[in-house]
Amino acid sequence: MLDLQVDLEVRPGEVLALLGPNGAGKTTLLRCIAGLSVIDEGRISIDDVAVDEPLTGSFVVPERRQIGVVFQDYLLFQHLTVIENVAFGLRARGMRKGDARRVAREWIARIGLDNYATQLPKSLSGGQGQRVALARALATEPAVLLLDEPLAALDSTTRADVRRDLRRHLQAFTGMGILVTHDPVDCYALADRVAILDAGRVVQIGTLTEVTAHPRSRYVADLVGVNLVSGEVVGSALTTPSGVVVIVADAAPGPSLAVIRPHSIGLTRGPVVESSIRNSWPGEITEIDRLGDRVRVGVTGALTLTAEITSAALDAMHLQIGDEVTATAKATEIEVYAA
Amino acid sequence: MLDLQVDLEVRPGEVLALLGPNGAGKTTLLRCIAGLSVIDEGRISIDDVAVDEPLTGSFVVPERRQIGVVFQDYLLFQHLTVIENVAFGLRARGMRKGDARRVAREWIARIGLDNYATQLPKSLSGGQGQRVALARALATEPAVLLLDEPLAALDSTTRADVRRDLRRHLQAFTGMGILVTHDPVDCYALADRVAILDAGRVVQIGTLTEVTAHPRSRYVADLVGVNLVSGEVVGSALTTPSGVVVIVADAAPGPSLAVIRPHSIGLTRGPVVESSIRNSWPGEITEIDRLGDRVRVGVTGALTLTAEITSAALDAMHLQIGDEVTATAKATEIEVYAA
Amino acid sequence: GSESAQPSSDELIVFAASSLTEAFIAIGVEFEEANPGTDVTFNFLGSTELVAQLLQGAPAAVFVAADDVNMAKVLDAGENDGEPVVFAGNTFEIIVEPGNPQGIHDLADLADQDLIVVLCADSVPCGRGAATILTNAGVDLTPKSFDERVKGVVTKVTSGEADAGIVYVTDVLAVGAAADGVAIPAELNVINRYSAVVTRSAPNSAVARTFVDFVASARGQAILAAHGFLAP
Amino acid sequence: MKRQRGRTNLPVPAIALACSAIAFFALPLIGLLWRAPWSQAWRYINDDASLAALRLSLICSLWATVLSIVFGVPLAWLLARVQFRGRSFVRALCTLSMVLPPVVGGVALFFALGRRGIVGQYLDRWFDLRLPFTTAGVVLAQTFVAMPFLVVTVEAALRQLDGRLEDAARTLGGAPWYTFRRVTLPAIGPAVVAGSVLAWARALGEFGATITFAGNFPGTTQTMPLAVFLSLETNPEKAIVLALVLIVISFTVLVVLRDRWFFGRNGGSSTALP
Amino acid sequence: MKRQRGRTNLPVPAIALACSAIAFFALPLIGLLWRAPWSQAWRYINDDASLAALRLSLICSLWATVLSIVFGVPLAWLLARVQFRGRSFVRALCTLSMVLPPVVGGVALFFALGRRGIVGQYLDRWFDLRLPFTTAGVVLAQTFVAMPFLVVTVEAALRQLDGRLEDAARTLGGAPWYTFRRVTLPAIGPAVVAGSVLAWARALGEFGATITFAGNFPGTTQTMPLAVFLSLETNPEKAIVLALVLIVISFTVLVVLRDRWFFGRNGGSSTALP
Ligand SMILES: Nc1ncnc2c1ncn2[C@@H]1O[C@H](COP(=O)(O)OP(=O)(O)OP(=O)(O)O)[C@@H](O)[C@H]1O
Ligand SMILES: Nc1ncnc2c1ncn2[C@@H]1O[C@H](COP(=O)(O)OP(=O)(O)OP(=O)(O)O)[C@@H](O)[C@H]1O
Ligand SMILES: [Mg+2]
Ligand SMILES: [Mg+2]
Repeated sequence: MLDLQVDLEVRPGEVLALLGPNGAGKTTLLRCIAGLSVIDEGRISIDDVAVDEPLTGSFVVPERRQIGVVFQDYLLFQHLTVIENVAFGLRARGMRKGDARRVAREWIARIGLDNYATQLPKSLSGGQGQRVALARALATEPAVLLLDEPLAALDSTTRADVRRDLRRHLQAFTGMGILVTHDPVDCYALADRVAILDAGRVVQIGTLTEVTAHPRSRYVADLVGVNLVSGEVVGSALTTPSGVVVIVADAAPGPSLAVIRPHSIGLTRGPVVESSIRNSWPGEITEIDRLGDRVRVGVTGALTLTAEITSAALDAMHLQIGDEVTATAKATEIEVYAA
Repeated sequence: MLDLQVDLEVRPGEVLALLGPNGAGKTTLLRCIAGLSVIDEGRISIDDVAVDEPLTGSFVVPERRQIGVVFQDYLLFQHLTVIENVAFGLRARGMRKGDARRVAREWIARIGLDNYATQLPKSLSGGQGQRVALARALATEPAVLLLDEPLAALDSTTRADVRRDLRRHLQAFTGMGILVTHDPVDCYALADRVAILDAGRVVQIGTLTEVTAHPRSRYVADLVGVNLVSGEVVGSALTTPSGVVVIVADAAPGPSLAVIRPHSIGLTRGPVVESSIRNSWPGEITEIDRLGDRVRVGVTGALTLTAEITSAALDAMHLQIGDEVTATAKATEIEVYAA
Repeated sequence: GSESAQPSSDELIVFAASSLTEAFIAIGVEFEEANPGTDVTFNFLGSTELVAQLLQGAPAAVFVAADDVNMAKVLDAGENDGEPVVFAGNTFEIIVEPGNPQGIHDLADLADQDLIVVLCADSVPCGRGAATILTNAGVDLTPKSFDERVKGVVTKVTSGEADAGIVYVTDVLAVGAAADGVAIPAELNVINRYSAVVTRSAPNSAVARTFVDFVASARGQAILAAHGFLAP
Repeated sequence: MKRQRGRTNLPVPAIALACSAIAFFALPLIGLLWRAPWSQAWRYINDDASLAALRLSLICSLWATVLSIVFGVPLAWLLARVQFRGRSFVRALCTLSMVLPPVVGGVALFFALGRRGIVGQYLDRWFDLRLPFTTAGVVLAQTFVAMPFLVVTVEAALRQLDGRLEDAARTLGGAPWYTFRRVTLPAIGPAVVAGSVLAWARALGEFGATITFAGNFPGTTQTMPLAVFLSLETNPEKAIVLALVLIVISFTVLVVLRDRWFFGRNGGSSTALP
Repeated sequence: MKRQRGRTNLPVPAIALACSAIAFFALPLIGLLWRAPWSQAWRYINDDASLAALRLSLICSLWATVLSIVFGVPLAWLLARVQFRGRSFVRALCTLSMVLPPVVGGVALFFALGRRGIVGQYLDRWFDLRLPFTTAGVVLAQTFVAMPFLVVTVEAALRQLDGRLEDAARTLGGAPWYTFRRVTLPAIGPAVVAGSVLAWARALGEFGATITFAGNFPGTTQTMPLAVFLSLETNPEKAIVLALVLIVISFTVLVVLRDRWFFGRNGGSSTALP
């Protein structure tokens, strides 16, 4: 189904965040690294040992790869109690029962499920299940950690706690980590680099700052919450394929991407008559998201933009969904870079 | 296991967001409303019809309740294709096959999975599966919608799109909606009121503004990203159980809660010598989360606080995890209300 | 499909002991030729099973037993119409593998500990016969198995698993070259009596009686003799 | 997803055990083939009585399978999903006919449904319906011994199934019967097929109960196993040929119902999440 | 979670079908109980030969069950998880003994393992090992007819299982054998138990193959069904009593292995997510 072509390198001690739209192939990539799916060509190596290389026929089975995987849907063993689930990897690697239970109990304490140690997974809530899956993968202290949305089902308090624990764990450990997440906060907190996967291809890779500063896809722009416009720069104007013109300051000519941050976009009712602001795009308000004292307003016209204004401004202007407004942005606040 | 005691009312056309820590009983509550679990006492009624009332022995079976449920782990029918999954409810309610498929196909287009219509669920990614589950529940246009973390596995772009669709749907429809989520953005966008559930009890309920303005639990405070301190107010000082004193402006005496917003907390290196700022708490930096151009800094001392400063400030001060700092806050910026 | 085995007027159902199979199939063919319009259907089973079925109301017109014990059960139950007719006898032989590789020549040879001997169980006629013969001969042997059917003994010998057994002469004859027989002296041997009776529930007792008479007739006797049966 | 390189997954000792088991089943078949009188085979098969027995066997075993499914699947459902007093007792009751020596099973059927049986006497008196010694009797005897195999297999599958899938169907408006038909049954498909195969095979090979309860009448109650058994008494070579015919037929049916049909279109892991 | 109010879930027609099935199994048992000579019962049971047969039956059927599990589970695993040419053929081969009339099965075993059999002649010549007419022969004959029931049941369960659970175990360092033992086996527990019960019951009731291949000698090869059958010829009342003993024993075993044991400690929905 999926044609996955990826060239990635994760250095020891480094954590790579893997982001991308649903169905991009993130889970599939993790499965290949874990040895649960087999690649057709190319090479996967861990610590310079080829664990899967069709050309030479070398293949290391999953249980020899020293990996820990947190699966997107947890895959807890339903017939084992929570503590037995967590101790499973230790026992499988030959640890004595008593020792394994002791280590498992520590992990269970760390994820805050002491009361559930002897329960079966089916009596856990979704979030509790995810925490158990995490503890189970971490307990074996693997050389490579593959985490598929490990914090998705956790409530905000627990998520912060578990994230902190996870960071401590990842920092202490010399292996490699690959973390699939849809939450930029996780990337900030846990990852050294970020790779953006789309339709089986890596479309962007770099440090988080690099990637978020210069998003190359709508996905990343949405993720960091900025507006992305792509087009051709001629002189000081970027023209989109649909013909919208964005005036920019000092840009090299050629196909380019422009980032417009929501808080550098202003909204006014009716057309802008005279202003030092060079860009103005009329449109209709399609969305109003209040986030505390700030509000994100979606404006759809020739461009689809998100502006961030204060609640006070919104209320003062009595803006509502459906209202006609003009979005404005100073040319100097638009960042342009080659596509 | 769980002792769930809840008194909630959702008006027609209203959407209630249900929030709470993992294991609070959110899923269990939805199961009771759907008729999949049975209550021991009390009453559940839909449109004034008691659907579950042990006292009178009345019980309406799930298939007569006109409900739509999105389950936390989707529960797609693995032997049916995507389109058959979505059409299932329509067929079950007696719609002819051709019609059901037509409606289902529209829904599949809306969730952007046209290419997957004739695939089996096992060939979907996690996020795609969740979208199918959502479409399946919505397709029957039920009178009551129960959504258990319906957007958790979606990527950011899709999430925004689906959320917008969902809002349109919820606004158009006259039934009741209950939405479990861990994401405040969902609450802002979709819910009229919010109920906070903890350990089977409703600890707070009201409009989103009410609840976020005056959080009554650490969970809510974390959710909206503010610091919450509880203690006893005497004069103009709130004293926590551990003896920390927070100077506040005009507060009624008695047990109280104080909210300190992160951006009203400043950080300085070393002790604060002379200042108009009345509160200063020394502590150690335990966390630094960059979020675009703002940074959230966790400071742990006698109080555990999160401050929000600009990246520029952080870089200028060369703050790092482990540094000793003093967190300061003006008394006038601390909001106090009775516990 | 629930077609019934309840007979039509010209159909004659005969319950016969299975050792009679070949002989009675031949008799049946001749009987049908001699009585145009009749249609003989056989139910060949062990006598005991036949009795059990008969007592449960199985639609038999004629019952043919391989021994007196089973015939007595039917008479005791009053399922008969008229007296049984004894029409044949059968004696025993030692059945051995083709060519008699173990060199078994009399009953005493069977007592050899290294031989694998199988007999019928005491509960079936051939077992009772064998026990009597061995007592008569004063031979004391421990067989490997007591089969519930005489054919079980035959199968074990013809497949080479057993070296010898005691079975009816007719059984040895029936398997042809697959086994050889060693005769048992008449003074030690036992004769088993075959008898036939018309049942009380026979729908057309006249035809049934004609069949019994045909079996006892010279032609019937000739066919039986050709299959190794003794005259009554 | 792609090739199977490096993914056999089975440890060597397990493969060794499995292969021994296969050999154990193959050897007797080879033995039969080896001893079969090939020159005579066609003559033995192409014989009115044999063909009639074959036809009857196929029809009766098919009916017995259908009855087993129609009655057995609801029974399995009851045992798996409804908590009631004496459930273990009922479950044990329904495996009864497996431990009963078939002949005793036939006798027990007489006691129940025979002319003098508990129920049979009324069937006889009121409806003029007699089951022993009829083709219907063959079907009943086969059903009696075959159905437990389906019940036990299907019950195990129902217990292995995540009941919340049925919950999901009910919230979508699926009445119990609709839910059962469209969700439960397809999900346990492999087990229903397996159970049906077991029941069919058991019915096809049924001997003792049939001969006791239904008798051995060519054309109406003489099924293939009876024909084989009786040939064994008179003509062992013919018995081998007929047994091989029985084997070939069941082989054909089972091999033709290949994996795809046999185990549903998703061919495995049917309770997986995406 | 709590009471079962309003949650029977089964539609009435299904319950009606299930109850008819129960009645169908109950009636013959009631018939046997009704005709049983209660005054004589104890005397018939407390008889050396009967007790020996009972003991032998239990021992042999237990051994046959153990062998079926040891060889049958790996075989089921192979059939369910390894894609190889001729898999359908092998599967059909392993259901062979179900369709074979048991007596023919016994003869086929002769051809394979008898003194002149394909393999048996070498066992005899090289190891002085003879299987016919021995207790081991009884066990073999029972295993031959009983194992397919386990194989088919377990294979169906393996196909219903989410293979990704095994994936999870392997990433945790579980070698195939460890994974199988600690993850696969417990997850398909209900089916293995069900299959074992089927196999055990079939072995316990085995008659035709046993008497043909192993013969009938009190103390070494005369199992309970053989004793029952032989009594049926001479003393039908005793046969009924002995059959009832067989029934009571299997009943006891099945009822004592109540739901909890029977279907693992999670008692159902074992592939559910939390
Ligand atoms: N077993 C399968 N058979 C066929 N196609 C599959 C299978 N599993 C996944 N796919 C396809 O492969 C693609 C990538 O799936 P994958 O699960 O890797 O996505 P993902 O990036 O993890 O998405 P998500 O964020 O939604 O979890 C999807 O288009 C999916 O439809
Ligand atoms: N089948 C069950 N048996 C016993 N206890 C259960 C069962 N299901 C849930 N529980 C318990 O009930 C409590 C509430 O679970 P529930 O699934 O309702 O939580 P939740 O609020 O949905 O949490 P989450 O956000 O993690 O999904 C939990 O403590 C859980 O352990
Ligand atoms: Mg995924
Ligand atoms: Mg939940």
